[in-house]
Amino acid sequence: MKRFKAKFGEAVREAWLDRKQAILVVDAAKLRSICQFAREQEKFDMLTDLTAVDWPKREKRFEIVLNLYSFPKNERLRIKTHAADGEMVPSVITVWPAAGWLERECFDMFGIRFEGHAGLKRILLPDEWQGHPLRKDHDILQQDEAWVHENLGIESGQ
Amino acid sequence: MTNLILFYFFAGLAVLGGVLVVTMRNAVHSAVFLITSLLATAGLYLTLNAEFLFVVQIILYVGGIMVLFVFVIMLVNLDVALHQVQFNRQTWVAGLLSFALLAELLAALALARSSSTGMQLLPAPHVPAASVQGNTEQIGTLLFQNYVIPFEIASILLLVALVGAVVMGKKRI
Amino acid sequence: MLQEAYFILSNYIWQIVDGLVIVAIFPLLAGYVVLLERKVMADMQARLGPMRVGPHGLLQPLADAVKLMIKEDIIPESADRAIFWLAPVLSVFAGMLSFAAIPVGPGFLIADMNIGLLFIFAVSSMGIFGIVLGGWASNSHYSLMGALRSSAQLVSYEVAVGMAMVSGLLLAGTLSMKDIVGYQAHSGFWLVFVAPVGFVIYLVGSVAETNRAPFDLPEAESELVAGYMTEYSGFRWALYFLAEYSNMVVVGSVATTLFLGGWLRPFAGTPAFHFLDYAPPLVMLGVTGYCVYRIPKQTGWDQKFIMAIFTGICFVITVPLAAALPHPVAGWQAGVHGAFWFIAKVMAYVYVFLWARFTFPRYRFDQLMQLGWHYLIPLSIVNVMGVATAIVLHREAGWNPVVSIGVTLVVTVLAALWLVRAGERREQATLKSAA
Amino acid sequence: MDEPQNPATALPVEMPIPGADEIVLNMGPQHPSTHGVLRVKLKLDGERIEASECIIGYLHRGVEKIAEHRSYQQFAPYVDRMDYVAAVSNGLGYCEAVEKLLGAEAPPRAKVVRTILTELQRIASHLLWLGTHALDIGALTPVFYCLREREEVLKIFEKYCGARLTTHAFRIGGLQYETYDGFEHDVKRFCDDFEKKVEEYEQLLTGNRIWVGRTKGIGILTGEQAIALGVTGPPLRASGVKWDIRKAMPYAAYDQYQFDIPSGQNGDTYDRYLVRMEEMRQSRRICLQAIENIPTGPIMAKVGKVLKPPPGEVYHAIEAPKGEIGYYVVSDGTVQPYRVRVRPPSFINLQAFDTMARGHLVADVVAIIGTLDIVLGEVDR
Repeated sequence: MKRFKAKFGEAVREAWLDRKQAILVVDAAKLRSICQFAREQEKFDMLTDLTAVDWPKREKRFEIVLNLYSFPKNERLRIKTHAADGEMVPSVITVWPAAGWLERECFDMFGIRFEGHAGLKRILLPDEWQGHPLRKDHDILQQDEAWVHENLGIESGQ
Repeated sequence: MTNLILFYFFAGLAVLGGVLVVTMRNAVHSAVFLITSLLATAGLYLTLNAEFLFVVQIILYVGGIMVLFVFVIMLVNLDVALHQVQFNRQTWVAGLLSFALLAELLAALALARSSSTGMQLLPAPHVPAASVQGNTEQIGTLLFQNYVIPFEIASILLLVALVGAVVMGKKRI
Repeated sequence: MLQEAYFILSNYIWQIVDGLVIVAIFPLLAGYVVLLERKVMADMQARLGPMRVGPHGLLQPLADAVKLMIKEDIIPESADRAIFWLAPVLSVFAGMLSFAAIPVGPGFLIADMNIGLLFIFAVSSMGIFGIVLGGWASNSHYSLMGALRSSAQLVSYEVAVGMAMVSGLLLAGTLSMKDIVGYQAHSGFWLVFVAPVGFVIYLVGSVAETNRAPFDLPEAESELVAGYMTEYSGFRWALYFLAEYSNMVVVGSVATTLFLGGWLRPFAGTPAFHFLDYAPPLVMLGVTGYCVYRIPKQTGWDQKFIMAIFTGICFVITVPLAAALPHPVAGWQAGVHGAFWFIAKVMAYVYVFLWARFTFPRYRFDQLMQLGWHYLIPLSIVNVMGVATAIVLHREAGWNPVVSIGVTLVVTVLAALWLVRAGERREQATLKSAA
Repeated sequence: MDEPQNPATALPVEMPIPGADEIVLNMGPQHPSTHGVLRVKLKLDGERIEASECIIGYLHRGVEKIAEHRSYQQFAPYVDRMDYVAAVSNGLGYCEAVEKLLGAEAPPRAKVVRTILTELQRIASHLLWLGTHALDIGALTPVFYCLREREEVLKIFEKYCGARLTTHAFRIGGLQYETYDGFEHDVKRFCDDFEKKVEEYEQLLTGNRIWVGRTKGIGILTGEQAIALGVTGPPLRASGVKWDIRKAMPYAAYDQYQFDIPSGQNGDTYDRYLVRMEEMRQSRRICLQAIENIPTGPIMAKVGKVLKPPPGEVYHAIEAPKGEIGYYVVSDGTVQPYRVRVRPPSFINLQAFDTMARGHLVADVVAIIGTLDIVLGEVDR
């Protein structure tokens, strides 16, 4: 963790341990180079998971969370970065191909756009669907009624 | 009597099938009528008591060659063929050629009719039809004893053609 | 004209009746082969199989038939209607027509053609069109791929199957089904003992010819949904099914006639085994007895009644078999006994099909083609040459038949082993290049 | 580590209008061997696959959204419905994640019972995989043998908690139910019989020439590719990476037992098959060790009726039958989780499909889908 701080200085905003888990918060602009460093120098060779959390009250509402795992060190690392609504986040697909579907899911559920991801389209929901269901301001009963009506021929899916 | 009815039935079927082969737009339909025509021809062999020829006609032409035909036709994009002009416009040449063919056939028939005079273009078979038994063996004897060299030459020719087709058709190895 | 018609009728009346009987009875028989298959499958998979319709599912085929007949008849919108309609009919036609030349017993055959075997071969080769045209007419990718696979597969395996038949034919020296059996009766040996390699090739090739597992690629349900039958339903689908099962019985019959001695009893020429003549009635009596034993165990009077009817049918079959006993080698008695042995052999052959189906995984298409072209066809050619050599050695050079057959058999088996070795080497090479 | 040959394998494939000898084949969503409602779009040259794209989401139910509107305990049954053939493993992962968040730990007895049930679940899941995989490749019989043994496992579950499939066997903090009388006996009898049963499956398939021909060299995934694509579970181990969370980061009671991690070399379908077969044997071994000595004591830690974890977040992963199932739980100090993220092994393993399928034949697609052992309930959540 200290090595990250030393290498990237200001770009690593915070670093702490929560319940024995290493967490880094980094600057979105430097995300790709930090990930590159993590994979090549620090041997975090597997991207276990990539997801996001929505905090609507914060200035930058989306928190993108990358869970990494290192086979040689048998260690996990969490890298976080923040993005406002509509802001582009650099894609890590060139670092870990595994990010392909995970970033698509993030886009599908939160509407976060990843820069450098060539096929960023919806993955779980239909392509024409409106709305991003995992945002906090998206109600649990809310759905794209126009789509349901048009494609399924029913008034509501509920 | 029965033979006559059967002959006209099969002959008519063969001609009808042949006409439909060239007039159908859809290539698969054409193939189906070609099969019909070939089967009718096989039926004609049967009326002549040539059982072996009948069976070989079915196995080779219907069961073998036509399957490959249909196989290839299915792979071709039929929609293109459906929108193309089916007949070309050289009516005059076609008419002339068919007239020549007709004249030739008529002449041959006329000559054959007068065969009793001794001038035989098409000598009638002298084997009484009913006595032909086991003509499979006869064909075998003919092919493998009397005509063994032409037969083998034809086989080798086919083999060469086969190898050539494979070599030419092979896209990659 | 009228006289002529009368002449035809009086001459061919038995053939027509025979034909009608076969057309009427055969679908039922095929239904019971399906039941047999399901029961055998259940037995191999530790379960019971159909048990609901009738005692032990004995009426299941009838229920299935009724269900299929009254199902909605669907023709896909973009299908080629005429050919979609024609294809299954063609399949069934080819399957049924083959029965004309199959000698079930000494007197039980519709047409004794002197080209019988070739006739069956020719007619069944026409059955391909039912599959190919049906697959094309459905206008669906799965159907088309099934049809393509099917035509390629059948054309490839027809060569091997034909060659395997030739090895038997060379020995018998005739194409007439009746005379082939006659030859085996005369020589005292079933041809399977003289040309075993040919029989094995025929067995494998016939499984492929009938599209049965492990060669059921044209209808491989886990890959192509149902292959050429994907778009078919109801009665048309039933026709395809009928064709498949009739083809199974046809290849079984051909194998029985050509290699397994047709209607002959095992050890037909050996007086010491004459007691085997008592087997058919005894077996049927045993089946009847078992049915009687099962009657009281059925639940409900209707089930008991159906079981009783089946008992009756078994008994009715037993009676002529028993009545034929005094002279089981002549006249109608021979026909009855012959039919029993013939059907028993065909069923044994079909059982091998089922056995293979429930044991083996499915081949992949390229592997199937490889098996056909790299192993079966070369081997079948070697086998034909071997058998021909054996015949020449015995008949022209006067060798002992056992020695001449043994020598050529050894050569053929060596060739087979060499083929397998070469194949393995090729496989290793491809695996290496892949890795 | 090398850059994987095709870093963009997981991207959707551009499918232009097919040329003369190319067709685009749609497999699914209604297809006998896509194991649910997976749709695979294949671009074919003859029967050879040039490109493929998986289209998923037909079973999407918004599990993660539901989690934000349920309390911690209320959400636990929902995780069973993701990988519905391995519900016990899903439940274990979730319960342990929340326990970690609370700072609580299940008592030793609960841990051992959890281990036994999870290993039985692994056997059941692998059995279902084996049956359907064999069925895909055309072997009709193994599936019935497999379901016969799976039935025994489900019977044990039913006796333990009343449910067979979606068990909800564990609670946050331990177990709801004490084991029933004869639990040890049932498990032991199952394990004793199971040895012979695995032999039986192997007899049917392992040496079978057709089976070997259909699976060897098919869908090769090298170790580097597997890691880069995030593939976990048996597919990763079959590619030669000897990694198992049960050994690497032990949870429940796994640190007390002896077992081996099977691994393959070629990373092909056949190796994945062998790895799973060996895993079933190892699971049986763990069960037999665990059943010998179940500690006595309480089965529930003191966690209270209302769970209010302190604010914070936790990522906890366990080795489910299909791979690493991870739960990333964020708490804001209320009774409802702020965010629950599930890392679904099937979803991420399925991503490797395109890499594995290219250049193979249509018939191999079903073998590859089968060997990935995906459950669409988990892929789509």
